[in-house]
Amino acid sequence: MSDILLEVKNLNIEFHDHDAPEHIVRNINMTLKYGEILGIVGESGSGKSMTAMAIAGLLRRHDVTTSGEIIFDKKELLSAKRSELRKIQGNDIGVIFQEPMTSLNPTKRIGWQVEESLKIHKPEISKAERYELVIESLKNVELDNPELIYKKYPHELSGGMRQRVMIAAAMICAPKLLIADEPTTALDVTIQLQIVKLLQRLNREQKTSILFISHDLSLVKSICGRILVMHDGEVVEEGAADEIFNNPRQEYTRELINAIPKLEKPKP
Amino acid sequence: MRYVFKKLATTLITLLCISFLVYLAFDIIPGDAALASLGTDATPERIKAVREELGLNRPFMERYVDWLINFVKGDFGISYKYNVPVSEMILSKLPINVVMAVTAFIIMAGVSVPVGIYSAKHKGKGVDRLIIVLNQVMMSVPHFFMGILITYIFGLIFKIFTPGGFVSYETDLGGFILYMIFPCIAIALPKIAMSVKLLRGSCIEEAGKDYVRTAYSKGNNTSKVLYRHVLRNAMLPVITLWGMTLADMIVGSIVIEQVFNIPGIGRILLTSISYRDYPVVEAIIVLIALVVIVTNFCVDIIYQIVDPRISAQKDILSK
Amino acid sequence: MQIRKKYSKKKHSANLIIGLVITSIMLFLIILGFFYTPYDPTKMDSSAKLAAPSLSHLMGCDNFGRDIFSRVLKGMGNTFIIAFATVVIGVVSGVIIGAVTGYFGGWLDEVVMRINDVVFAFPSILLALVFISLFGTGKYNVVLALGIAFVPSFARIVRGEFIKYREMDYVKSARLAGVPHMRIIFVHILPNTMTVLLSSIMIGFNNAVLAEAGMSYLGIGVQPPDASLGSMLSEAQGYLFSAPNYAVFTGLMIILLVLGFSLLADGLKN
Amino acid sequence: MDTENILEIDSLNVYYNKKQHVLKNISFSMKKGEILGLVGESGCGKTTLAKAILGMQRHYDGRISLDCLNPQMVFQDPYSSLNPSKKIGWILEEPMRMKKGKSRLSHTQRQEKVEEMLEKVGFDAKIKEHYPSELSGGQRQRIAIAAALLCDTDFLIADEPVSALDVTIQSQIIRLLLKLHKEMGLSILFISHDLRVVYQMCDRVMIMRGGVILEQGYVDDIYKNPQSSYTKLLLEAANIIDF
Repeated sequence: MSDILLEVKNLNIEFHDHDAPEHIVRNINMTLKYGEILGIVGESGSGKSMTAMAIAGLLRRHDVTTSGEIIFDKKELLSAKRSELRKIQGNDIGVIFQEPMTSLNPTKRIGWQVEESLKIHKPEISKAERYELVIESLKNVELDNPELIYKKYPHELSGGMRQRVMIAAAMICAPKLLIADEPTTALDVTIQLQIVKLLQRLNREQKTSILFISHDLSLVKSICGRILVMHDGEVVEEGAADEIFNNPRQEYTRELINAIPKLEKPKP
Repeated sequence: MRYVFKKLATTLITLLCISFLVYLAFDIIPGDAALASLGTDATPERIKAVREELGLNRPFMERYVDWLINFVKGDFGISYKYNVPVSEMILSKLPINVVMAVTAFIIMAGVSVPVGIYSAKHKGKGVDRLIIVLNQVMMSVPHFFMGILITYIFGLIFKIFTPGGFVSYETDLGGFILYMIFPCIAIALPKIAMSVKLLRGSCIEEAGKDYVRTAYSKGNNTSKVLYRHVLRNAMLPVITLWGMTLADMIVGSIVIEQVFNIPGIGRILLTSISYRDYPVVEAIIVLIALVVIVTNFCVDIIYQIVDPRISAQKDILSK
Repeated sequence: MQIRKKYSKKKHSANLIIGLVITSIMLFLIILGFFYTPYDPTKMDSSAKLAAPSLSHLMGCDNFGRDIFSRVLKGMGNTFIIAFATVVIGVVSGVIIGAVTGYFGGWLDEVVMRINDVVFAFPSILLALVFISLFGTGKYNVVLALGIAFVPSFARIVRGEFIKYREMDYVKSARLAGVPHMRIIFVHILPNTMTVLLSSIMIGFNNAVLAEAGMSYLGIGVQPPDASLGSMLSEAQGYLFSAPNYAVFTGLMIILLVLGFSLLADGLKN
Repeated sequence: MDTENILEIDSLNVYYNKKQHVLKNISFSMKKGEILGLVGESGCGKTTLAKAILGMQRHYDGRISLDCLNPQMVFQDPYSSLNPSKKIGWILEEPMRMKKGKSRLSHTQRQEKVEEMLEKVGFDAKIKEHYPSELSGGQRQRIAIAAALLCDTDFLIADEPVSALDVTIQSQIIRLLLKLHKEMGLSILFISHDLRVVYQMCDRVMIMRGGVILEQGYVDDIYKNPQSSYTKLLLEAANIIDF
């Protein structure tokens, strides 16, 4: 049991602002081991992002009701106090989002945004040390001239660079879990490849577990060991990536795989 | 820095344009200085003589350039009506209006920011709703009526000050301040309502953006997210509003002067308009335009400091 | 997110309803004032000087013994017509300038917008003052002066909308389908700007009401014997102690007129 | 110009502001009834090239000859490609309203043509009464295609028509385009960043980067035997090499 970092049991999420409560996510169960990359795949509206946000503690509590358990590193997060949760956010769990354009504060310098988690969780670190750590972290995500980038604003960087900055900021406290919510969707294909390789390297070198959420089944297959397929708020299928690909048990999974454009001419 | 110079250049050009247009407008209307100073005993010969004496038959551009140079030197010409230098008439009164506008501005900024933040923070709760309703009503009150109400409530009922009993700052500074605070509040109140509304809306809008989610994901608590992330971005539209507001406040002070019987430039402007005393009107309008445009320049610069995207954005827009 | 949207919608529809109620009452009173007033608004009655509100004089009488309610009705009518005409001038020229510059862009846009900026930077009352001092006081000069002063703000809004829409793919498609520019401007784009335009028209109307009242208060707007809420207030101020009802009722009518439209504008924005 | 070709471009250069050189020395030709793929990443000049072909670019030199009177375009973002304030029927009729003189159609004729076209793209005639906001992304894209085809064109530029859609919807649109291509003999310049989609759609493909065409040729040749390192990278990114 001790090798399990994250365990989600019977997670339900529903909106309670409609007259009839609307389930977004129903009865999700999943486990994530230390050092593992787990993929969640689904189309828009499948509830995959909601699940990820619930794990990251980023659902506004008065917008939605949740039930079930999210056990992260032996602590229950769903019922935890906000202050307890905040101690984990940014320190043990890092998050990167789909839109690197809007996920960075447009009026703050890159360095400030990368070191923010450090200031919150490790206030004992001196300013000079912090600077060193930020530069280190920027180097670690393969950004050239980190000293220059430290002083720049988000709008001066390209999309791929911004996503690297986001990763650097999420990784600066060396979290145990990195949640990547469609991290490459907004990027060009060649940049996608670089980001995916970067995530793989970080996983390998720093033993950070990654929860990788995407709509792109072939992308998830290339990075994740295990895959969770979601549809309409439920887990349809779960298993090793290769197995799901070669031997899908569910109709929906088969549909998804078939929808990936093949290198053959379609028959109309 | 290039941005600053570019802005400075356009500001100067705008100023030149306005001064030119104002001078042109007052030049082409019928009835000039010669007519005005002669009044009823004007004969064609005498008009001609006075015109020559005043240099009115020189080419237009020459007169404009002369006028402009003198204006920059602080010589605004001679009043037709009172035959005294315009600068003497205006310059002693202008500080009163500037003080009023600036005080009102400070009151507005000081009150609206905390109230707007409070309202946004407690969105949907009772106090927030009360603030929204108060805002709506306050925005609908013309500031001179606000002045009348204040006169009635604080002057006539509570007798905190004597309505119409303006005290000059030269005779009694304390009395001056006590008297002036009320007109300033009257000018500020509707603007407070506007900027509270804008700041509240903009805080709420910013709070829904992606970077706020990022900030939460780093373990920030709500107030840190608000003060370190949201506020600066939310202030951007408010700064734009404030820039326009200062100009409104100067004009507002001209109207409010009449309510509180304050001897500022408003009264001179009004009498000059009714006597067609053009050099005075011209000078006051150009001076106000100067203040307005310089304010706009400052706002642009402040905006650029707060929002690093702005110089880049301008380039995109010009494409 | 979701809950916020729902909440604000509820809030705004309340705004819309209250705004509609206030505006319809005010419009009813204005139209009523064109055809019927309880008393002749210019008839003086020395026995009723500064009379307190009563059943026969709903809002009391002014210093000449004229019925305040009747004068308020007439005054609102004047204010409304002036504000309406001002907005018409501002909107028609603003829409044309904004649509053409926004849609075509280029050097014309640059030049017109520079001029616009200059005029925009100028407070509208001040511009009206210049105008009045050049051409004299009076209703029509006020309309013209304020109308011109309002052009830039409408032009700006319309231009912004047109710049947004001209980049939309459906406009490019329409060009490719051979739709002429003028049809694109007026049939394909203009209807889409209506919601934004409508709420700014209402805000503009309010500004016009406030500006007119301010100018009449200063004595350079509507001239006596025509009634105007602004000039009535300036008169009422002299009798603030003995007849506060004069100022309060007159001011209240301005507030209600403006409040109704600003609530409507707020409600429409959603 | 070769009569076989619908489009010929010879050493085309396009500039922004007379300073930025966006397209550099582009030359290619396209046969009638062909689907030509154009692959590249954002900012490489794909859309600029499309605009140049449609005559929407001001500063350019070189030769563009297009043997089609009214070329049409289908855009990436289905949410901005239909007028939000007009009903579907109105939108589809609009191009026909522009016709003058003899070719002018009556209201009923226009309605007939609209309904015919709606059927072709797989809709019921009832959709005419709907507003774009009531349709999904895939449905809008089909309407946009119908609107383009109602201009009686035989040349279509499809600028990333499927990249904003879910995968299952993507394949629907691709099948629709292929069907229309076959039925109507449409020539399509298919712009995409997705090498897999391009493979399904196109006979020939051009790879573009930084305003330059790196290589062009038959899809199979280029995918099996890429010449430039950039093409190899693209193929790797699309998981095609180890597929």
